[in-house]
Amino acid sequence: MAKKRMIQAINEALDGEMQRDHKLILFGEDVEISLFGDTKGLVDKYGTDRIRNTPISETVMSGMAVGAAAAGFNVICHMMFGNFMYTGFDSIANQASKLRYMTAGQISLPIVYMSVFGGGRSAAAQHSDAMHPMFMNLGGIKVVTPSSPMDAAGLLRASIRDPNPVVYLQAAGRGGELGEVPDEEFVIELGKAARLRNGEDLTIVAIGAMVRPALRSVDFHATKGVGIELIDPRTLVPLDKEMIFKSVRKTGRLIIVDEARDTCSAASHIASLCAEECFSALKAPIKRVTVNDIAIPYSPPLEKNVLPNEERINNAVSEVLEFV
Amino acid sequence: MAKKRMIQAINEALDGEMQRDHKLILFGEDVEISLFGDTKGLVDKYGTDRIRNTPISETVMSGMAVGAAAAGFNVICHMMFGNFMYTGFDSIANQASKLRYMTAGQISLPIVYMSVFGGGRSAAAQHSDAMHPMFMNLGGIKVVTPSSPMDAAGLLRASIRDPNPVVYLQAAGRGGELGEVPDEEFVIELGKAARLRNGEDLTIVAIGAMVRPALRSVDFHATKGVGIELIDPRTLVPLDKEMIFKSVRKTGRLIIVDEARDTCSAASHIASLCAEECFSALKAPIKRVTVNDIAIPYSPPLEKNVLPNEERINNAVSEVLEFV
Amino acid sequence: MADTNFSNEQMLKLYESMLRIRKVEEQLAKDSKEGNIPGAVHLYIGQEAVAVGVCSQLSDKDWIASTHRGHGHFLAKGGETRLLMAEVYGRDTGICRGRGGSMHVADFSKGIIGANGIVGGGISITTGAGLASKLANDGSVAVVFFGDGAANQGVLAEALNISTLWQLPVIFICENNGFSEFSPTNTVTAGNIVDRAKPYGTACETVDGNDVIAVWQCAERAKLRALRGDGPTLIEAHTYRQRGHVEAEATFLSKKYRDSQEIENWVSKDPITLFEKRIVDAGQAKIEDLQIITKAIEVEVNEAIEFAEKSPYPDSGGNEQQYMFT
Amino acid sequence: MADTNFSNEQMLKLYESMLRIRKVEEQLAKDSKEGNIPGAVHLYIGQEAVAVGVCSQLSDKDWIASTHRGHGHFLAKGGETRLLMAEVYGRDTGICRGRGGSMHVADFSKGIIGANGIVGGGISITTGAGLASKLANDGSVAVVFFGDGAANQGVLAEALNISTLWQLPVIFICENNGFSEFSPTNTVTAGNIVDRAKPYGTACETVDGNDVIAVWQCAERAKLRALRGDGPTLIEAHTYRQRGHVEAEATFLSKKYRDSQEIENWVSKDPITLFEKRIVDAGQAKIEDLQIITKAIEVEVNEAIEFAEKSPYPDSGGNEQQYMFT
Ligand SMILES: Cc1ncc(C[n+]2csc(CCOP(=O)(O)OP(=O)(O)O)c2C)c(N)n1
Ligand SMILES: Cc1ncc(C[n+]2csc(CCOP(=O)(O)OP(=O)(O)O)c2C)c(N)n1
Ligand SMILES: [Mg+2]
Ligand SMILES: [Mg+2]
Repeated sequence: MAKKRMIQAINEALDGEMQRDHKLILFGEDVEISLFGDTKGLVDKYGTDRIRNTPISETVMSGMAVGAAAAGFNVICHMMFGNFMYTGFDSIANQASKLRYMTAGQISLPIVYMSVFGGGRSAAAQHSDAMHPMFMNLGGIKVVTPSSPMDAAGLLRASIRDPNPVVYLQAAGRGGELGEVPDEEFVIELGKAARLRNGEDLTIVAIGAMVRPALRSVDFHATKGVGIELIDPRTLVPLDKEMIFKSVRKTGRLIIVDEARDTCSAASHIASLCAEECFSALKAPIKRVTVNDIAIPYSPPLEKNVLPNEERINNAVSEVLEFV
Repeated sequence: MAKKRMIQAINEALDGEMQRDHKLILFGEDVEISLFGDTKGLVDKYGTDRIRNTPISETVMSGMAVGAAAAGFNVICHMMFGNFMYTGFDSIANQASKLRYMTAGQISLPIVYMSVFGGGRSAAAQHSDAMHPMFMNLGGIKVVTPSSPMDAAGLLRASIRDPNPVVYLQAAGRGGELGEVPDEEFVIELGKAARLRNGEDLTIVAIGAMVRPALRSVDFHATKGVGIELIDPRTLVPLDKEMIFKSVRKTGRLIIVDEARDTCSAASHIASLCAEECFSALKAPIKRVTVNDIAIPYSPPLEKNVLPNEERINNAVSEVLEFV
Repeated sequence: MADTNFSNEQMLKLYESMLRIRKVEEQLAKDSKEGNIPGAVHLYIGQEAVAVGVCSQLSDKDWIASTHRGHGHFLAKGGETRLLMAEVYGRDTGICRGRGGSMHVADFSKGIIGANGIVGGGISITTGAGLASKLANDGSVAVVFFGDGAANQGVLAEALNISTLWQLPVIFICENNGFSEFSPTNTVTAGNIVDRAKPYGTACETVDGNDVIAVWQCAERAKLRALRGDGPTLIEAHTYRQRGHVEAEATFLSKKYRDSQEIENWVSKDPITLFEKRIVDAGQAKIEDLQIITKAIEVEVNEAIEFAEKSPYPDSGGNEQQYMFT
Repeated sequence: MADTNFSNEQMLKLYESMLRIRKVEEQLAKDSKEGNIPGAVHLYIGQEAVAVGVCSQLSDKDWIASTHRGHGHFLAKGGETRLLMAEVYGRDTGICRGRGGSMHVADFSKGIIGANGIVGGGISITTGAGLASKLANDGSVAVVFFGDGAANQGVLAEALNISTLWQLPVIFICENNGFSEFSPTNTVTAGNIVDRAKPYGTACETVDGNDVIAVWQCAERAKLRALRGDGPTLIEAHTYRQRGHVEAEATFLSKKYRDSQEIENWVSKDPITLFEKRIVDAGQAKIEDLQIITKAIEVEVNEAIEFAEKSPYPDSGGNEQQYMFT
């Protein structure tokens, strides 16, 4: 194990997969020089046949991924910021998510759509959306939201090896976060959540960049004798419902921390699942700590105010624990 | 009051609004001849300056609506099938839903994006999605889903007069459905649900085309002495939470019938709201009757099988009532 | 009509292929009217020379993607009549086991990426398939058929740009059939579609889309260009949709959008009739030879219908989500 | 350089306008380095002649939309320096009350639809504003600035098609500054961008984007065309981005993507220096006159900074959702 930055872990995973799978190609805007550093150096090793800059043409890019995958390649389509997925949304929503089904399984589509999502760096509304719920609702797309360098690497490998379309969303601006990463190659199966803390009093499910403030809140409460179980689903489709249900059945209390806008968020969905499946176990209302249906503002204090943070999580914890 | 078909009610509302508001324009593919009949005859009355065919160019269309609205017009952008909104999604998600906020209210954007949504007519996966959850999650778009000719007309008038972007989704293939429509001009305020049946035992919230099978189920149960309260939210953003909460607090039981795919559906969201706000009143798990995260199939028996219907609603009712 | 020195056999093969499309679709027109088909059907009648001229240049390893009006491309590329028919009928024996229907017939084993319900949807997909062809370096090309209406989707510009930059073996075939649904092409389309290739330096040609030989030759040039590594070609084939945009349109349209004279004019330039005359006039076949082919196709279509009708509807058997993920 | 018989006053106004942009952005470059600015800043330095040449043709009732590199357009169209500065600083006194920031400066009272974080995002919006201009018939035009990179977004093709068909008073200004982020234009762009107008029959011109007079004249022709009802024009202005794609790029890029010689060459063709020399050489002003203007702008910029720095940050005061809906 060594400490690595998230972006380095991703870069190494990409490198390893490129080496391992000669049918793997990656294209996107400025991936040769790499804006975020995730694809840095790859073009020198693998050449422009396999790592290639595209024009700014998200519409054709997302569809090219479908065609190249259908024709036998394993494709990473790098979409930079998640908001640009809206620009290239047609082929993701109308083609990638449906083509295997519509052809009764004639093909599989091993595609990874890669981008960053979420706010926190004053990138303003058009660069800060957390749009995973929209992908989750498509039905035919797996959705991966790593929260640590290790998960980022292990889930990326799994995403690349998965024969289905995957949207891989790295938390924006968190590339510099450090964490332990195993030295050997490892894969984290899609659909397996991580239990980051054990606890008996309350369950928190936190997604992507929200895991950090949740961890802080959980550890803070631990010092006060409150046992919170913290679950990072890691992949939202498929969702490890069983681990979540098991925890909620044990604790009877649930908070979900999600950087999406509240309405139809991942938090809503997980809440609805538990409201159905863990009904008898619930001792308090399920709380969602989310973004309040707003475009993400530019100015730091405004932005800080709309994003879920430790304080808001703490407040939710108090509310849920105090509920009688 | 007179019986009218839904498409006729919509057509008359459009006609009336065109007459009333000289700044109102409408454009879209083949709106002059009108594929569905909703815009039939309007070009003859109002000319091609105000009613105009566009090329098949959803990307520019959705953005043109933003520009023309920002520049002072009241715009209806006709997008035909809801799935084509994916094609024109960029400007809806990145511009229309955010521009007022990003400019601190310098402008308002009186736009109605109009299309049909949902399945039931073997139109297959690329013409049958119910994609309202994706719009609901954008935060800056109102979402309107009428279920009767009267609501279709009254909500359309309100949508057109609303100074904000509205996605108006008519249930696909239901244009021929008959219903009473007042003779005088009437407007149905956005954000006001309709209580279609009163009951004490259970609440059903049903959306769009799902209201019909829900009504049948409710009326069937009424004959057996089971009192089900049926609520049609009519608009999903803004959502009439109060009416729903009030009903659930009374009945303690809730089923939501939604034609969206289950994950991150409107049903999920309404369930999560009630799981939080009506916790103490709930006597049984909240059930969602939705589409099981699948692309809509072409073949009639397959399609019938995946869409919510009376039978599936009845089963949910039994489950919820039998819960102890 | 374009000159050629095709053998009698070659000529008859083209004839047969066009006629198969025609007969299948005449049957579907009837079926649609009689209510035997669950969804909408968009017929290709009148445009057969385009699909056949192009696809006769291709083998199973080449890729094609097509449109909502995609039966002709499917059949011309070697898709089986009965698998198509059963699909349109929504049966479990259909090429997509009833999941796709008329707008989504696809057979990847034959290089048929499939019809598409999204206008312009095939353009980016085919660009990607062309990228795969280039990287696999297996001598294959990728061909997309799309309409004049689809040419107004921005994705065409993006695809021309990137496929030219990357010199991808892609052939863009715009079938200009005079209408984008009910809008005459020139009311929604500025300039000539073929010229849209020029700013990118993309090769381009127009062709008489009712002359199967001319299409064949034009596609051959594009294919050679692609295989030489000279990149994509945009071909605009002028043709005409003899039937409605969608069968059943007469039942819901409130106005006529074209006059019968125009239709008649184009019917008199019907690609199959013209080709029939040409073969017979050139002595490459006798009327009777053609009748034998016609009979055989009629038998094939009847068998396909029977196959479809006798086939069960699909039943997900409790496993609705089958085929969503592998 | 293009000939003109502008009065001394007119020349000095153009000069002042360019210099304002330059000084504001030099300040922002410093601020960015010192960490005073919360988000990313994309500077326009070197391209000022385009915004100024075009916007000098426009009045408040005309519309402009712009890009992530949008300070220059905002200022050239009459947006106030201190409102821009306060916005970039994220303050409540900013033109968008801190909600938008550098990539979203907009002032509708001045016809400034705004900068845009989505590459190509302004193209469709401006087409719609042009439609409004046409329908309102108020003698206004709609202008969109976009980059060479943005020209590869399919929406440009769609907008050219529809605005030509509808003869909308739209002017499409492509600022070809040599790079799409870190990719040299020709590596991602086939052919000449200006030619992309031709298939639609759209008027088009190229212009030296470092010559403010040439730009002015070119924009005038386009505007007259638009007002005559002759529809849109595509202008490709050749210029150069003297600074990074984004300030701070040196801190994260692992490679150089252009050489210093190239930058130097273009700096020697700096639009402001060239124009300064021209004015002085032609005797339209003395160095001292220019220095007076410079001083005044420096004061303006300093005041703007002070204004911004002293301004409070916005506080939604519990009403986070303010401005989402009206
Ligand atoms: C993205 C999208 N927009 C609109 C439609 C509706 N639609 C189906 S076919 C059609 C016209 C297509 O015209 P053209 O491309 O010329 O093909 P043709 O029907 O003439 O073969 C339209 C508008 C669609 N299916 N997809
Ligand atoms: C839809 C979209 N795709 C990608 C980006 C990321 N991006 C921001 S600026 C830029 C390059 C733009 O190049 P160009 O249009 O030439 O403008 P310039 O930066 O040179 O002024 C890119 C790729 C974006 N903001 N929006
Ligand atoms: Mg056509
Ligand atoms: Mg540029």
